Amino acid sequence: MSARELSYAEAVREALAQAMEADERVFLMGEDIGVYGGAFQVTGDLVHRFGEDRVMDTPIAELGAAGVAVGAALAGSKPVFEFQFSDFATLAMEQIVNQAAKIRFMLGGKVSVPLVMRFPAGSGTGAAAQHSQSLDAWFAHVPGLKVVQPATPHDAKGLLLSAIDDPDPVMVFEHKLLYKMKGEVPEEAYRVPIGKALVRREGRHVTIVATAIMVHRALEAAEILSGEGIDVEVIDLRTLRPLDTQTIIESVKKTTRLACVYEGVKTLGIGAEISAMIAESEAFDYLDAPILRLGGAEAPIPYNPVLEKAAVPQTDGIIASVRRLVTGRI
Amino acid sequence: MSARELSYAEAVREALAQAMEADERVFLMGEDIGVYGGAFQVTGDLVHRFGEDRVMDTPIAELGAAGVAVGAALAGSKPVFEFQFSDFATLAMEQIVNQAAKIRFMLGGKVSVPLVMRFPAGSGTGAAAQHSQSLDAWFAHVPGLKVVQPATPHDAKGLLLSAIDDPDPVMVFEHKLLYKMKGEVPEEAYRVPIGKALVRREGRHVTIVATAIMVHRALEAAEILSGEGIDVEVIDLRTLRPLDTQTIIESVKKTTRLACVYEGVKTLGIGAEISAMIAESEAFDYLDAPILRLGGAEAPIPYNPVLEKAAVPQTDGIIASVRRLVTGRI
Amino acid sequence: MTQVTQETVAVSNLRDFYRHFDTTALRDALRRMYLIRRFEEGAEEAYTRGLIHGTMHLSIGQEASAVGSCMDLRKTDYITSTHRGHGHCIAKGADPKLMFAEFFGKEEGYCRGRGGSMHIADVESGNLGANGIVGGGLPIAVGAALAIRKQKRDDVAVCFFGDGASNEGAFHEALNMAAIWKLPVLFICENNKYGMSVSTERSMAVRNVADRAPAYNMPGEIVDGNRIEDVSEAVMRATARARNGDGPSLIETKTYRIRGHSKSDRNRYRTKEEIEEWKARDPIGHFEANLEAFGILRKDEAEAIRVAAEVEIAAAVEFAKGGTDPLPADLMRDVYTKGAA
Amino acid sequence: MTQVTQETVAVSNLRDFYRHFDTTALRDALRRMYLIRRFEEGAEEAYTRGLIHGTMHLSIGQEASAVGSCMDLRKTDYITSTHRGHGHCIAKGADPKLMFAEFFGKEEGYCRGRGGSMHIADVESGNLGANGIVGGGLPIAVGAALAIRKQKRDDVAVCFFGDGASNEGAFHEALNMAAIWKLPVLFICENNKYGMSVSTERSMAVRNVADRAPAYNMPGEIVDGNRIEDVSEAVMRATARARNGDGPSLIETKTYRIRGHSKSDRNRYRTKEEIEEWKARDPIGHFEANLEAFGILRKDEAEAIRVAAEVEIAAAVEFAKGGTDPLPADLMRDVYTKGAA
Ligand SMILES: Cc1ncc(C[n+]2csc(CCOP(=O)(O)OP(=O)(O)O)c2C)c(N)n1
Ligand SMILES: Cc1ncc(C[n+]2csc(CCOP(=O)(O)OP(=O)(O)O)c2C)c(N)n1
Ligand SMILES: [Mg+2]
Ligand SMILES: [Mg+2]
Repeated sequence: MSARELSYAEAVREALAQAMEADERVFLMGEDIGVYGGAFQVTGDLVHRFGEDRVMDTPIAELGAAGVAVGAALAGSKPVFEFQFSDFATLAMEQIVNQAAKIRFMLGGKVSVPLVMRFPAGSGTGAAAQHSQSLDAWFAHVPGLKVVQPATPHDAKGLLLSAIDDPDPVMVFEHKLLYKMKGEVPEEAYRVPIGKALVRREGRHVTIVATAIMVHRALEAAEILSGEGIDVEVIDLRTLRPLDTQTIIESVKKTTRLACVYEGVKTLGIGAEISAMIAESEAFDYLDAPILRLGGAEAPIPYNPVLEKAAVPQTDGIIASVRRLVTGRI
Repeated sequence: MSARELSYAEAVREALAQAMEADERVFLMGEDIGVYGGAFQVTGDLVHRFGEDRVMDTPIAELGAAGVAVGAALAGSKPVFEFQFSDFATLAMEQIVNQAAKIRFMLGGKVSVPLVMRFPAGSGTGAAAQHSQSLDAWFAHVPGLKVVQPATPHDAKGLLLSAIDDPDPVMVFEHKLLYKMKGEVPEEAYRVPIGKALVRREGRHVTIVATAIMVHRALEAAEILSGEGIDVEVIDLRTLRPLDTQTIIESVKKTTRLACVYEGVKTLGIGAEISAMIAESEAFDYLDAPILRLGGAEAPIPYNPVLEKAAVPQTDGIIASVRRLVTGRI
Repeated sequence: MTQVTQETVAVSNLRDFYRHFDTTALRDALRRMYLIRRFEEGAEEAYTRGLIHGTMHLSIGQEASAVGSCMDLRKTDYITSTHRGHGHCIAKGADPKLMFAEFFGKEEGYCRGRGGSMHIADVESGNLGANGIVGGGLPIAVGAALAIRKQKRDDVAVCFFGDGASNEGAFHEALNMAAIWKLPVLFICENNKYGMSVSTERSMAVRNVADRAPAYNMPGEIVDGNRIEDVSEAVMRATARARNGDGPSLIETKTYRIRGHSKSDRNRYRTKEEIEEWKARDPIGHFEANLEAFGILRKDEAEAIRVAAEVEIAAAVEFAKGGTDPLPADLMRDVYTKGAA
Repeated sequence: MTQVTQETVAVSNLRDFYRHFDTTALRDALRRMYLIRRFEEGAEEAYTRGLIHGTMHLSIGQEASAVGSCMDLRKTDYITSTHRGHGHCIAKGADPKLMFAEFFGKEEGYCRGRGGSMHIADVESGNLGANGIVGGGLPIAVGAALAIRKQKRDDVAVCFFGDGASNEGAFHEALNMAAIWKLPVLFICENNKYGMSVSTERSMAVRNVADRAPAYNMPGEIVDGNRIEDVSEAVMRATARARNGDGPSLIETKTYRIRGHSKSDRNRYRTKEEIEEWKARDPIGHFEANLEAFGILRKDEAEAIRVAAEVEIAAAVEFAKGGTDPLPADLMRDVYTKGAA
């Protein structure tokens, strides 16, 4: 009996549906998530299954709607909020960072804010600079938030269900180019734990830590490099906050080389943290080469498709850079 | 003849006044910067000297007011915008990041956005979690912005004048605890270049790269450590974007050890970038110890003064950590 | 001293307010007003003597607005408050001891010393918290009201905010959502004429914040915020509407903060005359005089209430001073619910 | 085919609009409307054939609003536009060749291929740009108006935005600032009944966006956005006010986008009947019929204008196809003015 396959978007939808079925406190909010089915058709038909009270279209008012979600969470409901594009979260940082992330702490632990926010992120759709950002690093910089970034349909469902269980605000970054990707997804409401990275491919010569769509590019690169005798270990980070430092440290101690591959702008993107974490850890002594970062260009995402591709790591670039890392000096 | 001393706040005010005198396109916007003189008395009496048209009190509307500044800059004026506390920039990230930072690029270079924004930042005033953040790393992650963080009255004036000259948006982070600090400030309208770090103290054993108030704590620590025979080089980063990689690399090649000291949350704070930059640079081969980061705690800033101090690096902690870095294993 | 208008009316002509609430409730309202006043005076004193850290925003002069708004609320009704929130907190039922303990940064404080004046919350009595962000509580209150509706409760959420906050985008978005979804929320704008140093004349193009209510198809009522009966009656009408499923209301209480905006205020933007004029319209004096005039309270009883408030606040300060200091080792506590990070 | 109301009136009874503009100007307005229509049809075609990348938002059906708003503007007047901005761009004077070049991602494009449909700007003709952020242009237009005033010019800034955008906080903040500072700005809300899939009935508590104008003490005028003369006359009044120092205005043009929101729209939220009804109120047909009825244009002349527009657009597409592709090596160009980074 072959396992069931779903697309990433379908996996997210299934998680939402199962969470809503299991717990009547769970409800969805967002722009055009009702009859339109969401800009990326993630919520799809859920409004027909659960009604408009549980799949709520909001006006175009990101700050206010995010604040409504925070208030509802404080008062005992469990909102799952969809930003139509992660870029629009720039309008709601106040509520996310000053309120949701800090309320529990500021109130001495007297409340919690069980809020989930979903952010379709990343480039590759030709939507240019205001619809293509990868701002996950901002959120990973904020204590009080948890940040996950599933790379497969399986993890998209399992991490989202964990996020909805979680009593604290969890930010879920979904890469737009992954929505149509298919993969095995069990039917039951399983959980993938927040805070655990996954070794997606074992290897001996170099560790790549990648996030989101870069996991797939890293795996492709690893496959090709293996033909050259370079044995790449690929870690799917999955959670950006809290970081699973142990899994990465263990891997680097074994392989002695590290490359971080991520789509966000290179400077202060998540790879900066992984690199710095290793450079101050016990793994430092094991390093046989500088730590490589392949991140997004120091530029807004351009509209032109050739430039757009050039602005974020692609498989070829990963191969060339990792090859140099392993065979180069040192 | 002894050199003239000004406080940091006075130095900022002098820069604003000189810029407004020299260029009638320059004007100030912000909350309570007029007759109130600014929450930290930075603009002081400027409204009386330049009038309400050039020192404009805005309503409490950070997003809109920031957008007004962007529009004015696009249309040929030169706004200098004060956020009352840097925390309130969370309301204006849309205009700063999607508009100001990207407009020139998105429009193919047809315009520029000569906008300066000032952000009183940091903890230590007992104002708790929503008035004490250090979010400079967010801005340093954004291509299209420049980010400076002067640590002395001298640099506060010189960097601000450079920022106002600059055709692109420059974000100026000012630490609230520094406003009353006195220092030598020449009377003429001199510039401190954006993009240049400064070696504030030369040393042979270890490099500390510090920002804002941490520069002073690092210098204090260096002084005490020198009594123990540990010779510390202290670099005042001054500009967070673009990074002066050369100055830091040269220093680390000389000292072979690096500590980054900053007030922002440790994870993905500016020290993560400095560490990662060194770990991937030619200086990597020179390193004799892991790269140390001393950053803010992974928590919101607490109200209680003892906890508040514990949440960010203090001189004692810098001394202990750097001593361990220099004398420890390796 | 405070001048008040003496109102002498036949009991049969008494306003609703004085008939709706029994003597105990009315006395308790006066007691709370005194508690707020003394609380803030005590806080100011402690601050001046360097015992309190940070800054604070006093609502002296605005007590009728806070108490009048909360008098008829249930424990299960929510409020969201502001940086100027001590009054709302006491009005909704908080214990001044635990508030002072918070000011002193003690573990016994409402926020275990982590929040301070700008974040005091008393969740058990329905206060979801002060807020350091102007306008921050507006959408949060709407969200609480949404949760109320989802949970099929007939409670309400009351959102306090200032005239200055009404210029924030959050105001617009929050009121619009409350209106389209017909949520049980009351927007109570305490218009004290200034947002920090900027007067409403300079920050709004309309005279009243309530003039903005029609943009949300919402009733917008203006009341004298220094008269507890005016405030309370308007709030009761709005609460009834909300509990009845008829949606949100905006109430603007015209009032005044006698003190400066905060401890950094040099009072450069308003005249001494204006301040004196408002001092003469003291909300406590007004209420007390009415209670006496209507035979609800004798002068000596009022005096006893005042003294009791003073004693309670003095004791609260002592309690707070004796509280437990948080340990630096506990810094990371409560960043996350399970201690995970 | 499109039905239009024939208006037969004596020339002496002609509306202001037809007397204010000379024949050349009126013909040019019709020409621009055709250009917009054909531009968008051409873009749609290119998109469907996979020649264009990304997404696009078509304003077919809204041409009268764009052209009517810009007819009387100067080059030095600014506009800020939206994601649905092709019409505004052409109306303000852009060259379709350079717009198509932008769509094709070419160096010859208005943004050198970096911006695409959602960021087209034509700064030389005063168009400060489309915007991918709903409401993003609102405060920017206010800022441009502020700069105009600072520079003592008598120009105006015209801000286009949608009904959906009027629910953003940026709307509230921008209109309030424009009003308190009496800036020369026109807020033109193109109310096409939907913000993506959400109707104004579901997203606002008032019937009209213009009903929000009183909250800013600003005139709020509603016009038939499919009748160029109605739009233009209202805009001329507002422009005169603005140039005269009398402050901002809000104009709501009731109109309709015939196409879906964008290329991802499955049209699940509106009826075929509604769409047909609006198709029958075609703004181009209406204008053309009037020009003929009033003896300003003959049928064959109109036909010639239409054909010329088609020819121009076809040539523009060819021009764009032949444009220069940006080099990946130029990725970092124009992140900063001086190339510093
Ligand atoms: C978003 C934000 N902007 C600015 C401030 C600084 N600030 C604190 S209170 C205040 C004035 C608020 O005015 P109003 O809403 O009228 O309340 P009031 O202080 O008069 O009670 C300002 C500007 C803030 N805390 N948050
Ligand atoms: C801040 C923001 N939120 C959401 C979106 C996604 N979005 C693009 S257009 C649109 C609808 C806008 O509606 P309206 O303002 O009425 O303009 P229209 O599309 O009808 O011309 C939405 C939701 C966006 N681009 N920006
Ligand atoms: Mg006020
Ligand atoms: Mg619309």
